[in-house]
Amino acid sequence: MRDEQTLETDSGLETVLERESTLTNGQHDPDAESNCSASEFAGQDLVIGYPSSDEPVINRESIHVMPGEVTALVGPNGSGKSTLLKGLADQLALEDGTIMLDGKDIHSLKTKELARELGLLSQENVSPNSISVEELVGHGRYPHRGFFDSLTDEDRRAIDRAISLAGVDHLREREVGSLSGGQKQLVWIAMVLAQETNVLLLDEPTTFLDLHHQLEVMEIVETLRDQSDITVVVVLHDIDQAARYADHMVALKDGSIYANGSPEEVVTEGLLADVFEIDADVQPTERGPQITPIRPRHDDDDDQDSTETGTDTESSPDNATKTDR
Amino acid sequence: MRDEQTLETDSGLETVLERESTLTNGQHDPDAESNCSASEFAGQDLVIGYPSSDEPVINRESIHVMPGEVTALVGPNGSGKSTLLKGLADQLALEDGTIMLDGKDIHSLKTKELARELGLLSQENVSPNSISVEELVGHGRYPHRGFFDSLTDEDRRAIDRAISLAGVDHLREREVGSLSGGQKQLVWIAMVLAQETNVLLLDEPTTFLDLHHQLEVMEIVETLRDQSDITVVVVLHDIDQAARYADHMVALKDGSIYANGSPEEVVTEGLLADVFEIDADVQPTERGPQITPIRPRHDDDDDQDSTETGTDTESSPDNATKTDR
Amino acid sequence: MAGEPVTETTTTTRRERWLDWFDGSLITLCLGSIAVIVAGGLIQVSFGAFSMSIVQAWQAVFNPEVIFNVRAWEAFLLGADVPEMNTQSLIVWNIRLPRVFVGILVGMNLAVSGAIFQAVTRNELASPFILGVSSGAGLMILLTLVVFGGLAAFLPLIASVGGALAFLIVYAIAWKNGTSPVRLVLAGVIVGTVFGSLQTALFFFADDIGVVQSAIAWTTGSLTGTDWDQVRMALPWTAVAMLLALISSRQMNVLLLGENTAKSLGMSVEKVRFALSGVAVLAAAASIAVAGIVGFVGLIVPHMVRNIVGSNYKKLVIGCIFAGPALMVAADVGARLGMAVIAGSDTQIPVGIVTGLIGGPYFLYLMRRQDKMGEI
Amino acid sequence: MAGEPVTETTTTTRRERWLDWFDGSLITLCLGSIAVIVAGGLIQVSFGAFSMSIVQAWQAVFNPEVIFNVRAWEAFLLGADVPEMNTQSLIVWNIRLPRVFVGILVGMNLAVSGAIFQAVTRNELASPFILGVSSGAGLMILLTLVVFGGLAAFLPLIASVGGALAFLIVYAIAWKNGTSPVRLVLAGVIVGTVFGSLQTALFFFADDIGVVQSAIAWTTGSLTGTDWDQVRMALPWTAVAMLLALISSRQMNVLLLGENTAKSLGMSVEKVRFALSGVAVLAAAASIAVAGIVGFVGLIVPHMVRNIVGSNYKKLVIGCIFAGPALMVAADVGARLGMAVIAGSDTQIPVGIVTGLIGGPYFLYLMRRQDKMGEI
Amino acid sequence: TDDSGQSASDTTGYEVTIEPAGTVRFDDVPQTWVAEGGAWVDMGVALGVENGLLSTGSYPAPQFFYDELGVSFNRDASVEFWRDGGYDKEIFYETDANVHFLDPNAIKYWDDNWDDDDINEISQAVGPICGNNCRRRRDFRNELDYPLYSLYEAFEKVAQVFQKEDRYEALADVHDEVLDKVQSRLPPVDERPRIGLINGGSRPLENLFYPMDLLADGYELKTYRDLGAVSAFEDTDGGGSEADYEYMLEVDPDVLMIHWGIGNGSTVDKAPENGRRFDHELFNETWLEVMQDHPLGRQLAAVQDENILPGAWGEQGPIVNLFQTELTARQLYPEEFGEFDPERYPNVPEEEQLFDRQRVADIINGDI
Ligand SMILES: Nc1ncnc2c1ncn2[C@@H]1O[C@H](COP(=O)(O)OP(=O)(O)OP(=O)(O)O)[C@@H](O)[C@H]1O
Ligand SMILES: Nc1ncnc2c1ncn2[C@@H]1O[C@H](COP(=O)(O)OP(=O)(O)OP(=O)(O)O)[C@@H](O)[C@H]1O
Ligand SMILES: [Mg+2]
Ligand SMILES: [Mg+2]
Repeated sequence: MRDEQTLETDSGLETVLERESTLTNGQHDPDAESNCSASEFAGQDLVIGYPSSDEPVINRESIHVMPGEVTALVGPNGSGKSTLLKGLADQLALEDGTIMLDGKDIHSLKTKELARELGLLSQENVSPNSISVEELVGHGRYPHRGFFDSLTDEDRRAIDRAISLAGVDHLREREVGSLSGGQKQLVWIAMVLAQETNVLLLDEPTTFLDLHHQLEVMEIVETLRDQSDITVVVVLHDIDQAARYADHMVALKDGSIYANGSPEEVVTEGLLADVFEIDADVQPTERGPQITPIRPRHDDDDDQDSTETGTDTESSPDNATKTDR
Repeated sequence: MRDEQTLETDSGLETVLERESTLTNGQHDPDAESNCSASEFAGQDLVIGYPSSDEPVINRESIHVMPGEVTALVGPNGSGKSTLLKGLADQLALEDGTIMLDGKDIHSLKTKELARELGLLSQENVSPNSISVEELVGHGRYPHRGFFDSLTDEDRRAIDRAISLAGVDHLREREVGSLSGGQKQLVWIAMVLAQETNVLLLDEPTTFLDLHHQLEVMEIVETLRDQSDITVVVVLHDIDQAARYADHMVALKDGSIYANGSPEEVVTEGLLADVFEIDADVQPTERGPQITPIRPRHDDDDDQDSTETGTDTESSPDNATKTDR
Repeated sequence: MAGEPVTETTTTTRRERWLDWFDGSLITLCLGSIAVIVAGGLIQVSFGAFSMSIVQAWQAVFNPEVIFNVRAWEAFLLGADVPEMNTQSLIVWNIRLPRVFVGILVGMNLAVSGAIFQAVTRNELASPFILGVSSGAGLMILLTLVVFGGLAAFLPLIASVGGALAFLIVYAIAWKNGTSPVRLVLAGVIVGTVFGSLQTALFFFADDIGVVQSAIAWTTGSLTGTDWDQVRMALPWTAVAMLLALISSRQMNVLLLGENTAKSLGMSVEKVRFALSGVAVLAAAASIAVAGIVGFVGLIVPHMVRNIVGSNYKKLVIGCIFAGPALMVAADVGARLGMAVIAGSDTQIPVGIVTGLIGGPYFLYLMRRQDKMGEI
Repeated sequence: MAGEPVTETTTTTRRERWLDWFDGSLITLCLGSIAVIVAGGLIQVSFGAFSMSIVQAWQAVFNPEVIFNVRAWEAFLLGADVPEMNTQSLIVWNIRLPRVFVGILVGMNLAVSGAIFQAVTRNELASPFILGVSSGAGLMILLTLVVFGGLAAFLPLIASVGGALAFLIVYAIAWKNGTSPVRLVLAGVIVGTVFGSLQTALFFFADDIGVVQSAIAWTTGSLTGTDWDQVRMALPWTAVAMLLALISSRQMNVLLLGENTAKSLGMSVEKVRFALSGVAVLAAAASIAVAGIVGFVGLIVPHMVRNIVGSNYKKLVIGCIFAGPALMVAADVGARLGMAVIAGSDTQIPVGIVTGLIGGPYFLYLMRRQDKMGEI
Repeated sequence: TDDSGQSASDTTGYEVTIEPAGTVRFDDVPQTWVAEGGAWVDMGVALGVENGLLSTGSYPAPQFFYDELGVSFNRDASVEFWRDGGYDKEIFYETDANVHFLDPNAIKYWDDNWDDDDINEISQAVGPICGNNCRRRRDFRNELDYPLYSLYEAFEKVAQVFQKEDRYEALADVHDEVLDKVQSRLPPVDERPRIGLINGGSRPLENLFYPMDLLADGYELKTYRDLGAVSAFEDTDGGGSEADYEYMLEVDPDVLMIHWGIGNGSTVDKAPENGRRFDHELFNETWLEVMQDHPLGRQLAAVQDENILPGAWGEQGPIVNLFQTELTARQLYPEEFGEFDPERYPNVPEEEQLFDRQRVADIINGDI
């Protein structure tokens, strides 16, 4: 059973690396006609770690992001999602491997050139409280301006466009410090949009937000993909949400890519058991697979009844108690 | 439509205040036989605020917690869940109102007496890194010891019991600093258990945890209720989870109790629209209501199509796009 | 990329109106500061040990024979011989006015240096004072006075080098895969106390009170006794530092968004941070070289200006260039006349003490008012 | 409540074994400290201006006529007249040994005071030094010496009062619906610098070098010239403070869990915190009163002890009571003999400088080693 | 004013060489003057130009010396140039003295804002700055590449500046006479007591002493050198180092002298206005009794013999020096020069006086 699954994952990875085959792989592709303008983005044999620790967090993994699609990165705490994203955005130096953007190695680009191609929204953001929303969004134009340049008309247009796309028009002159957590997150997204890049990397844009704001952010992501052909990679904690909004999912465990494919392919009871260590019930619905967690798995589960995994979770005694209720 | 809903909520509140009626109100009660030993816990006309701001966060609300049951507090960010919990635990001074525990006003109790009756797990916990799990759990006995007392055998027994209940036996001698976030959370729960109180207040015990650890924590809560007749109030962000594990739910909005009742009563499409400002689809399942969020609602929605709310969300244009996929 | 058409015109006018309002507050600040400087300067030239009526003093200030005398300005700014002039003019132009000018330069340098350090460390508490520059300068001064007595002529230079070294040490200690505000402040505090302890140790090796007095004067900061020498020494560096600060204000704005964001916007953060620190140290050193270690100006002026013009560094730097001198000149009036007003004696207090006595409590007030202050 | 039966016996033995090991490290620490104190003490009594062989000096230490002489102890501890004894014994017992004893008391007080402050503020950087107690004491000392010359006899008392006042001010400023570690440290730093600036101001009003020297000696911390007077002054307060610290170690353990947790465990946090602060200030004041402001001992000893015995305050306080004196006595040997070894001169360095020179770098090393250090 | 014209090199003026200022030119004889040290003030008084004195500087000598001679000394002339931690240039302009007996190096050394330009400016615009810091060598040894004048060398310079060299000559003769007389009567070296001189800032109560070597440079210790005193603290180079009772016991001098002690009963006092007499009671309270109370202090030979004596005033010009030579001689060698009576000082039995008071007063008053 375990061996089978690993094989499955490996083959999934291969299909991703050979993009053509994936595209014909039964994967739906809503924007096939506009794909030509979307950016290709791929990392090969990546080794990424922190200077403070010897062991790299990501060890020789490859990832190929579908142009013009939304790719979701999922995995348990500390599995290396943020690390991978920082590596892809050249914020963490690669210990090994190459990252190609539209056929060019990103290390051959100057920092500002890269920032014109690739935008990153970090997990945590800070800004002075008294800065206005418009000024903050304006900083998104930094990579497009020289040392002495002032704002051009094109910069102004890009700022206006980003603000209206993020739906924060009415906040334009407010001070960032006076906004609620959810509104702040939207403003940061607007700043990244003003960067006008073809690739966007978003790290947990929905954490700390309540349901309302979470949904709002995910709608913007969809709009971007649909209207502007932007390639988006987004880290999400909520697998339900990831399955619903992403075209493609990548599951990380202990720094390794464990599975890779469409939400339907990735979100399986077996994967939830192996990666997230939970027994869960996965039902396909019209909005993608729907997950109902049942019980956490323990280390002993792996040792004692590894053969059971993913097959007869439904009949475990604990679970029976619960269905009794 | 709105008026109707408010009425509904009010009546829900009344049923809670008159406990008998609620119990016969179709609410399942798995441990009716042991209920006699569980603590009664109620707050009346509570006004709770922070000294730094003039307006109280909670303004004249009453809450009555079912003895021996799990009550879940839900609500958007900043709705006052933590504030209410702190008020109930006498951590924030009440500006007005009374809190009764087993018929006694908690203000008539000394701080240590109260701490023997009522345990609180805060949203954020800190400890020195080098303390051992056992020592940390041992601090749970603080309210049971005098100024000069050393650990008695009873204290030791309570500590062992709490450790095994929380399932951290194998971590007993580890240093707290070396544990993962999830394990740390379990140890803190063990400390609160060692306090051996009849009432437990838990503030978002599952935030920051991945699915596996979330489930583990919720299982402990269930065990406590089922095996030890403990009255539990738990704040949860995940409404799905709340609906699944709680016997009773209280929804807060802007510091007011908006709804109150069994998960089936509280988790409705109307409530999600009003409290969380989202359109969602709620399906009753064997594990309680299952929520599928559809789209965020905006302030304009309230003004323009408030009549639509909760009724024809399915036919909104945005949503139609999504179901097309 | 297809953007939705937005109502360009209304947005632009709205934005411009708003910028105007903002610039209005900046202009008010600048004009107010100039008024304070002029008033303070005129008060300063009116008092001194030499008996002169206020009218005589002001006449001397506006003495056309000095103001329009190229040779006089050559003497002042280039160090040539001072031409003949009456005693009143000599005293006003040679003794009283240079002190005001030095005050202006020092105020400018400290305020801008503080503002830059605050951006570099993203820490509201940063200032040359807190990041070790001053303790480094103080230590070098004492070392020179006590151990290498012969080098006393190079004291200003040595002080600046000491300041720069201390900042580098603080930076190096705080550096651990990049710096963090809290680490920088902690390193600054500790380096400051260690250097302080070394300073006191040196006091013990100083075998006479002259050295001690001299060292105390340096480490407290004072404008007493400054003259055109000091103006000549500070002017060029001040000009360079102010220009660089103005040019790089946009970099500071982006730095305020945090290292991660700045990086992802394409900034070479560590380089920019280091270059900016260099400018700030230059400014701080220029002021230490002529007036010793004047505390708190570098800490509070940026806060005061920020309260008025907001945290946009374009405006903040300009505001500091005007408000710094205003505070400094005003404090120096306090230093000269404070004791006369309070105690009726004509003792002068070092200006560094006046700024400390004003700045400390103001800062504590800020801290009490703002919840966030403590949270950096 | 129905608990599952657990394997009681195995758990207990396991726990006991583990406690034993821990106590073992504590005992090692205590024995090591005592060895350092005895060695340091014997070195100290062997050196001095009066010519005496080491053998003579040690004979004087163990002179039974002194050790078993009730009248001698009455003289030492109660201030009665010193009975007749030979000159060697007189010098050793009246000059050389009291300095060691004062060092022991000071080290004890500072270490325990620092440990308490660290628990109260839950801040690894807290110490009397950082929370303003020392600057308050320093200011009061200068004020007394410069302004109220007549009160010099009450200097120790006044210093302690100043320290307590400064801590209260820091506490009051940091207090905003309860305190927070960061706010306390910030308030401490700012109050410290303002008081420092006032101190320097006072230096300017001091018109003779005697006062300045005296003030510097106080604010640097020194054991030179201490005798039985100082022992008599510090002993009772030290005893009280140590006892209270030992008794309340459990309260500190719970405080370390944070205000919220401590409250929910039934502790009256603000009361306990304040009472503990009182004990810490008492200990700090007792040490300032006899030795001036000796830096860094209160900061680093708790860290050193924590590295060895862990953060359990039961063990930490005991460890500090032994390790503090050890560091202090060792540093004092350095203060007395350091210059002799380095430069061949017989100048003594104030012990406060030695502790600063050892402590500062050690602390920076800690900061560089520990990632978390900066994050409080 | 009589003009001996000794160093006049011009019809209208004259030059005097005073290191470190170098050769200074005077067009007229200075009418007003200021001095930094009490010794220089004493020189001016001795030359009879006391009425032009605008600042007494620091540590002017006790009044009783002048009272003994009946010469006037205006102690109110107290412009202070050192103020607020520096020398304020404007005070020089405002005081407008014709000559400043301040060591220019000392000014630069104490106040870093002064450089040669500033010294020159004041010397040109107001009056020459031409003192020599010759009280002692230890103040700024780094700067010392110019001669440190002896008391009478400096006195001669001042006399030249005021063009009153005749009075200088007369006083120098008196001084030489006294020295000849005294030195011929000194006991053999091995019979002289070992003198432990401690600075007046010492604090016996706090176990803190500043021992001084009697034989160090500078006019402040002139009397001890002149009288061949034997220094107990030879290894201490003129002060500055600290010592404790242990050191005192180790050296255990026969006599303890408190430097500056004669100026007041207690420690250094800047302006002993009331110092008409030496306050013996206060002196004993401060020194002898405190040491007697200390378990180690009372072991000292000087304490046991009650041999703690008030030493000479450090700022001594020619007048004060004559008195203090006599004072020190009586303190060190009472068998030869008569017992020093602390209760009655400055009264000395006429027959035991070492110089003629009236003669000195006459010289000062111009009756040479
Ligand atoms: N700055 C850092 N220095 C050293 N190690 C780090 C650093 N940041 C993260 N790590 C380590 O790298 C591993 C992966 O962390 P990462 O932040 O990538 O996880 P993640 O998947 O994003 O987790 P989360 O869901 O909590 O955001 C973890 O073991 C973590 O401890
Ligand atoms: N210490 C405080 N001082 C002042 N106001 C506070 C404080 N803590 C919370 N508040 C305010 O009280 C309100 C309720 O906050 P509370 O923490 O109770 O919300 P919550 O429902 O627990 O939110 P979350 O889901 O983010 O935990 C908010 O408006 C918040 O800004
Ligand atoms: Mg992450
Ligand atoms: Mg909360």
